[in-house]
Formats: sequence, structure tokens, C-alpha cells
Amino acid sequence: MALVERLQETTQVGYWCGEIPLEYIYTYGRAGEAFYRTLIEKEKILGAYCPQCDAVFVPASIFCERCFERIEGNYRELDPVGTVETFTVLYKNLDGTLKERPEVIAMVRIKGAVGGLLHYLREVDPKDVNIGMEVKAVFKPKDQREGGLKDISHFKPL
Amino acid sequence: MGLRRVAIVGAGITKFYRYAQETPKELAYEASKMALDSCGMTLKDIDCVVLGTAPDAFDGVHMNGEYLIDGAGGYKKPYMRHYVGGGTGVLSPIHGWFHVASGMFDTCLVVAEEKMSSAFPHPAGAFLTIFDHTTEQPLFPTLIWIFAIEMHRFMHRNGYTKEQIAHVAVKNKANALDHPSAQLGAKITVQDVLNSEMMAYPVNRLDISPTSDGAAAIVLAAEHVARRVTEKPVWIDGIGYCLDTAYWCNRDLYYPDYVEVAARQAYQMAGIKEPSKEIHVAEPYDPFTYKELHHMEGLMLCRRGESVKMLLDGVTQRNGNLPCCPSGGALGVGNPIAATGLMKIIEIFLQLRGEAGKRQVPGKPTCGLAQAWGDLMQVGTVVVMRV
Amino acid sequence: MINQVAIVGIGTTGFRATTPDVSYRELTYEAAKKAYLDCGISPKEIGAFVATSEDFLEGYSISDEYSPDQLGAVLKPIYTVPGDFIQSLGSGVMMVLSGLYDIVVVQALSKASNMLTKPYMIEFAMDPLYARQLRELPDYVAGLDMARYMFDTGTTKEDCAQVVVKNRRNAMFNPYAAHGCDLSLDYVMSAEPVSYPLGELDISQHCDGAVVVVLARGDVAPSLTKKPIWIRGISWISDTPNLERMEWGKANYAQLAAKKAYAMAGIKSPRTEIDFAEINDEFSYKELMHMEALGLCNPGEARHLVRDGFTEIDGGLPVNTMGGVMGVGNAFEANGAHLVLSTVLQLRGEAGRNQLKDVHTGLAMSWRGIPTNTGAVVILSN
Amino acid sequence: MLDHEKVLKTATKIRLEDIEAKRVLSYKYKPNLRYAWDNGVALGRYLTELKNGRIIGKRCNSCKRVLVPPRLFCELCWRPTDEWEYVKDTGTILTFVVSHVNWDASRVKPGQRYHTPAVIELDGAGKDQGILHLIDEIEPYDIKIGMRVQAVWRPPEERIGAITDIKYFRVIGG
Repeated sequence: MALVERLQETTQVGYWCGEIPLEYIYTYGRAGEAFYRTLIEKEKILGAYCPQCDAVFVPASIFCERCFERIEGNYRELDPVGTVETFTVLYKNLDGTLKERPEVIAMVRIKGAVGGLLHYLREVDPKDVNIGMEVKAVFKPKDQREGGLKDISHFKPL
Repeated sequence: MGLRRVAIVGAGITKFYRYAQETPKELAYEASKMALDSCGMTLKDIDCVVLGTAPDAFDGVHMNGEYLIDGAGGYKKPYMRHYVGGGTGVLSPIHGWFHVASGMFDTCLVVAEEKMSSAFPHPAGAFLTIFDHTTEQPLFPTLIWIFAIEMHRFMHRNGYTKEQIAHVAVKNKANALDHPSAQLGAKITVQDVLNSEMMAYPVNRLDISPTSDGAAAIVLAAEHVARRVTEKPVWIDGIGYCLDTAYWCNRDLYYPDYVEVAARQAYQMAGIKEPSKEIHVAEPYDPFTYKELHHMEGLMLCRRGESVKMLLDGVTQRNGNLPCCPSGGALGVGNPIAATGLMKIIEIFLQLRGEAGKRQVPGKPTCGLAQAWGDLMQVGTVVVMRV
Repeated sequence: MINQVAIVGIGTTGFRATTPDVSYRELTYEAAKKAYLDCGISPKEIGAFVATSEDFLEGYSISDEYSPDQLGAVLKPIYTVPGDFIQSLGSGVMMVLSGLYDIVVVQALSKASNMLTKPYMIEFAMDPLYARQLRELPDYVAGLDMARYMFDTGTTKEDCAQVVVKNRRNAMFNPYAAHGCDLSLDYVMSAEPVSYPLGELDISQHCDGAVVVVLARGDVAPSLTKKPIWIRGISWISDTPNLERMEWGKANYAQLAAKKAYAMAGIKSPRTEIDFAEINDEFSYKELMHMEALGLCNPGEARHLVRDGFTEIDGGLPVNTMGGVMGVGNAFEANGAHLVLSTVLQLRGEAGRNQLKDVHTGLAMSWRGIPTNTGAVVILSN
Repeated sequence: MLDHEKVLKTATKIRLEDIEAKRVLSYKYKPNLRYAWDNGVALGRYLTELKNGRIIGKRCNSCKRVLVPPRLFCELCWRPTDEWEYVKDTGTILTFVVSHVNWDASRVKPGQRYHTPAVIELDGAGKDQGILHLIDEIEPYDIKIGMRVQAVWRPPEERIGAITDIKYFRVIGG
């Protein structure tokens, strides 16, 4: 065998515990800043238009990931409505515990755009959700918005 | 040996800042786009992408390579990340070289990015977890400790003084005044270095490169493509890289064997017999002042124990016989880890093409070298380039 | 690519749910020792090494530091690919093809049992600007993908459960597998839901273990082994990293990587030229989705094949004969390693009770897991 | 040629205050990254012996080193190691640091002792075979390379099987 010696008794087994003790503050970058400012102030979804690919990409970016052209500033403010591209009913929390009430998470494709947002779908019975369903964003009250995905409270059927 | 020839044909770099607003993706994009534009290429012309970024703990994204795919131009392409800690930036063209030299790809976009400012309480905190989790981390070590430990041993064995070593900071920060990306270009004196805050004896504040956000990128091409896209290809003629043992306390730290071993590989491949004569311009890695000297010795650009004399004699100044860190180095331009190494590659690329502007070293250099170092004082990565 | 690069040696510790008796160093050392013994080499003869690791899986920053010692790579050319093992293998293949080295070693390791907060670690891989901010169990990403795949192809939960039954049963006779189990379809179907349609048993369980592979240039290989396994094609592709813009229900990365790998291998008709496949089934539906993306069957056809037993060991296109990720275990970046291991065992005729008859060409394919759209394909022949 | 103007446009300089004052939007996140690393054979024995107040290594009969911390294989000779062997808890300072900063880059507070980590070559281990530990009971700037030191152990009842079972090393001469 490769190891000349092995532990012979369970009592010899041991481990050392540790963690990586860091925190992060992520800035949103040039496009992300514009995206969330638009969300907070105008309740619109910001996309970026790429003339070469002839498509509006959501969320907005300073570049087109497909053709790599700069599309910074070619921004389009889109209505916060879209269709359910796919959805799931989530039963568990991040810490592994069961949710009190299962939560529907949907990929919402924003109307007129390539892409959209992953978000909660509420105000509907999970059994009634279907792919292709039209939905719209419900925003948090303006004074509670902090510049983050949860400034949208959830999506609901249109 | 009949190896396929690979050239650098384009380069791009961002400005380096302590805090940049841009996301890591955006920084990677800016550098990549500039590199492509510089040789008139688009992403369509690129066969594959390699990405260098050091610990995920800086950008603050697990599987950071995956996160950076779109910014680095990897969308629907063969895309691979690699790293060897601080040596990553100079490893990046090496990994790219393998991609092209293998014959599997004709062009390769090489991107290096680091956004250190996202990490709190301080980016330096990420270095706690580079140490052995069981036998070293309980002592709460810092990165500065290991630098100071190595510097102290280096000074002790060679009889160097802090005053002598401080000249590296003076030289590099002054050189950086001419670099467009530079974060810390400045005219300073040896006294400024010695009077700056004591961080960890023998390391003062001005002995240390800053933490930075930034990215850099180059385009590699096989010979037949290189000749088509540029009149001035810069050839990668030698590569070398290795890691020493992670048991860093079991080695005498005064001399970087890991740099010498990597350098010997690169010199052998490039057919270099007398590096101090055949290398015209060098970018040894200088995250701390003494490191430039330490690495010059490891690179055999001088004999052991003679790097300080070279420095004080002005040999490593831009107008000296063997300019070192004409860019301004990590000490002056800034140190977004992986991007720094690639910044050094780009500096040699520009110097050999005669396009370094105010930083241009005299005498039309035709052979240059960039080197980086990393991990627990154990990595050497070396690239030799020629026109 | 014919007779240019071969796997001449392979070593593994095998995979188990936990490995409390050995450190990560000892684990890799054992696999390396076996791999070198397998082809009768010493580390001195090795030109270069590629290690595979991701920082937060190991619990280190710049975990590449800890790669050389266990491999005999001190002061030798070595770097780390934070990717899947098949990507590292690709890196190793390019090293050999470049002409710089005759023999290259590629390693991957999992100590998944040492990671106490796995869901949080996977969450940490998501974009902090968007999806990460939901702060939800990342398995929902697989739930979304599975739902769309089922919608597009008519695949049912039962079809997916059949994959689990097959793969975990196959693993029972793979001595290297951690999660072999004889489950009934009903048992899998009735498992607790996690993120509908994804149930508890649609998700692979984790494992520890190491694999080390020795690659050699074609002209050197025959002197090192009687059973060289030739690398005929290898490719790796990353699709968009943005969950917000990805094509749900599709594995474009697998499709594109396979296309390139087939071209390299000169394979025109994968269905007839590939004898068997060891592919990522980290989530049950992924096996079906990947079969289709790899062109091993038509879109929507995979569910019929698994239901008809066509992908069983004695079927027309055996898939995950040694248990796949579901049966061997989810080893994160080492998943590609145990899939390649299984492929090599089959091609060498060393797969024991699971041995396929008369096989010449196998395909191994990996995916990097949530939240990525990156995959790699390698085609091997004996 | 790098175009200075273009390079300047690639990034936007901000300050931490811009984030704190929300002039620049941001997202705050604390990852949960916890581990229990298996000690395995070699390190397990090392920690057990530290609890007993002893430092154990493993000899490699090929390179004649006693490896501390012990390992089952010698990484240089790449062979299995040989006998277990205790090394002394005395040694020599190979190099040291007087650190005014803590691990997170915060500064040591006035009145507190600077950190003085050192690489200590343990007696019996072989040339250059050191471990990282702390020096204490001496003015930081009085420490010198080459000084002789000895481990100061925690009382047996406080030891847990960790490197910190040695509180620090104190200077005993040189």
C-alpha cells in the first residue's frame, strides 16, 4: 500500500475546524449601477441593446457577451413585465431547514429582451403556475429600496 | 526541439485603483477589448481563452473563473482558468502558450484580473487562509509576516541593509510616473521609505506594493496568424514555472530556488547561456522592495549577493545596462495580483516593440524577461520574449 | 487525434462518503503512488504536473500551494486548474502535444466531507449583483433547469428516477463507488421534494477521494503500459455564466464541447461510434439532458432509452456503467476524474462485474455544477 | 503603444466613503465558509503529542531530515518516511519579524506587544528544518537571528492538541 501506516482505532481519528473569515462589499459596476438606479427611481428594468446582435440584453451590461462589442449607454428602459420561462417550487432554506410555505421561484424573461431576472413568484397558487405565464414585478415602497434585487418584492401574474 | 512558435500580438490593460467601481467582469472586459482592438481582432478571431486570477477570496466569488467567463470573452469558447498564487500573471501566457503550441488552437486571448477591494475587513485578510489551516493559521499569520520573514533572512545572509533595499521603491515608483495604469507613481527618497510607517520589521509601508483593482490581457497567435495580424510579433521563446514545497519553514528562505529552477527551464528553451548579457530588459516581480533583488539573484541576472550593488550602481535604472521594472513594477503601478504579472509581460512586449513611450529603455532591446512569484514563497514563473 | 497522447497510468483511492482516517495530502499521495506504480515510473521521469482545485472547496486561499508535495512535484513544473478534472486533463494533453514534455501527470481530489457549509459555498459562486441576493438554497437552479427540460422534452419525474435507480445499482459493484444502493423506482419517486420537480434523491450525494492520471506521448506510451488508453478527442466549453441569460433546459456547453471533441476524434456518427458513456448525472435529469446534448440520441429520446433499459450495462448504449456521479458520488471538481476512471476501467477490461463486452471507444463528460454552464468532453479508445 | 487616454477611461476611481455614503451602490455579503479538515495519520499524531507536551517528527532516512510537522512521505525524496522521532522543544531563530499589524491589517494597539513570529529551527530536526511560532518574554526589537529559544507550554489541563499548546518560545541564550 501507499501509506506505510494507518489509523488503527476510531479514537485516533481527529479533525481541525476552521473558517474563512471574510466579508464582502460588492460595487455594482458601471452597468449594474445604472440597472439598479433605474429600478429604484423609475421602476423599470434596464437592458442594453446590441446593434450587431440586434437584441436587448437584460440585465444591462457594458458589453455584449456574444460579440464582445461595447454596448455601454445603449440602454433601454423596459417595463417590468415578462413571461415565466421556467419555475420551481422551493421547499427548503439555505440552511437546510424546511420552509413554512414553499416558495415559487421563476425565471422571468422580460418582454422584448433576451434575459430577465430570477425572482419569487407570489400571489398565485403554485399549482396554477405554468411556463409561458405572463407576470409583472411588484416593487417595494420607494423609501424601502436599497439598491438590490429585493427592491423588487416579487413577481405576480399579470 | 521543433516547437511551434507563438507570439504576443496585442495587449490591453486597465487603470489600477485601490477602489474601482467596476465589477471584475467589467475590468476583465476593458482589458480584453483593448487587447483585441490593439491587433485589429474581434472575439470571432479568438479560438480559446485562458484566465488567470489568484485567490477567489479577493473577488469574493467561489469558482471565480466561471463568474468571469463573459467579461474575459469566454462565451461559448474553450475557456480555462489556472493559478499559482502571485505567480499567476506570468503563468497566464505560459498556459496560453500551451494552448497554441499544442496545435489545438491558433489564437488565444489571455486575461488576468483581480479586484481586491471587495474583501473586508481588508484584502490582506484573505492571506490568513493561505497558511496551513492546522499548524499555522491558529497563530494568526499575515502575508506581511512571511515577506518580512523572508526579507530578514535575505538581509541577514547577504549583509544587505534596509537603506540599500529602499532604493528599489525609489526607482520603481519614479518609473511608474510614466505608466498610464499606475496607482502609486511618485518621486520619493530613501528617507521617505525608511520614515514610512513600520508595518512588520524589516518591512515599512513604502516597501510594500498596494492592494489594487485591475485587469490586463494579451492576444497570442501561432506564427502564421501572427505574421498576418502584426508587423511586430513578440515571440515567447522560453517558459519556465515550478513550485517548491508548501513546507516553507523547511527551506532556507534567503535564496529563491523556485525562481532559479523556473529560469533555467526558460533559458534552456530559449537557448540563453548568459542571462545577464543576453537579457536586455527585465520585469522581476516586486511586490515588496527586497523581492526585486531576491528575484534578480534567482534569475541569475547577477551573482548571489550582488543585486544590491547592481541597484546602487544604477545598472537596473531605465537607462542602465539591465533595466529592471521600467514599468514601475508592482510597487509603482500597483498590484492587482494576477493582472500585475501580465502587466509585466505587456511591459516587455511594448519595450521590445519600441512602443513603451516615455518608459522606453534605450538601445533597442531584442530580448526581455518577465517573472512572477507567489504562494508560500514557493512559486517561480518566467517568460523570455524576443523580437 | 490518433496515437498522440495516451493515459498510461491511473491511480485512485476509491471514493467514500467520508475519509476520516487520512488527510487530503495522504489521500492524493496514495492515488499518485498507485498511478506511478501502474506504469512503473518515478516522479523524476515526469515532465510536468497539473493539479485541480477550487479554493473554497479545499478551504484555502490559493490552494495550489498544497499541490506539489503529495505528487512528487517539488521544484517541478506544476500549476493548478480551478476547473473540472477533464479541463485539467485537457491542459495536460496540450502540454504533451506542445512537445515540451513526454510524461505529464494530472490530479484531482475531493474532501467534500470536510466542507461543513456546502450550500453556502455554492451560493457564493452566484453573481452577487443578481441571483445571489435571493439568499436561497442553490438547488433551485437545478429545479428551474429540470422543469424546463421536462417541459421541452416531455420527460417525467419517473424517467429521471429511473436514472437514479440504474446508476446507484451500477455503483453497487464498483468497488470505488461511495453511494451504491438498490433502490426501487417508487422509493426514489416518493423522496421529499427539495425544489420541485427536483426531489431529494434526484440530487447526488457527496464523496471524498483522489484520482491521479499519467499521460504520455504516443511514442513513449507503449514502453510504459501494455494497455494504453488513447485520447482521441478532448474539448471544454463555457456557455454564459449569467443565469439571467442562459438557455434553460439545454446543455449547450455539452453540445459544443462534444462537437469539437468528435471533430478531433474523427467521429461522424457518435451513436454508432461511441460504445458507452460516463457522463455527469449530478442531478438525475442531467444524464438525460447530457445524452441528448452529446448527440448520443435525439432531443426528447433519452427518456425512452432509459425506460427501455437501453442505457443499462447490457443495453445498446450503456451510460454510467460504474454508477456515474449519482452512484460514485459528487466529488465536485474531481467528478470528471472518476468518470474518466470508469471509462478507463471499461476500456482496459478492468471493470469487474460491470465490465462491458467488446468496447473500444468511450466518452467521459463532466459539468461544473450549479451555477455554471461549463462542461468538458473526452473521447477515449483502447 | 498604450493610449493613456483610453487606459484612464477603463476604470472609475471611487473611495470607501462613496460606498458608505451610498453615492455608489453596493451589496454586502458575509459568506459562510466553515470546514472540519481531517487530520489523518501524520498530523493527527503531531497534535496528540503536542497535547502531551512533546514535539514529534518523522525521520526520512534518505535525506536525513526529521520532518516537523510529520508526514507519511518525504516530499523531497518522495518515499515513505521512517521512524517517528521526538525533537527537542529548544531551537534557534532562523529569521523573525516585529509585526505592527494584525492578520486583518489593523494595527497593534498602543500598549500592546507587537507580534514577533519567527521561524525556529528545532534541535534534532536538522539544518533549516523550522516551524513557524511566536517569540515572547523579550522586548521585540531585542530579538536577534541566531538566538536560542525554548517552548513555553500551556499547563497540561489547558492543552487541546494544537500548535497553540505551545504558548510561545522564550529566549534562553545567544
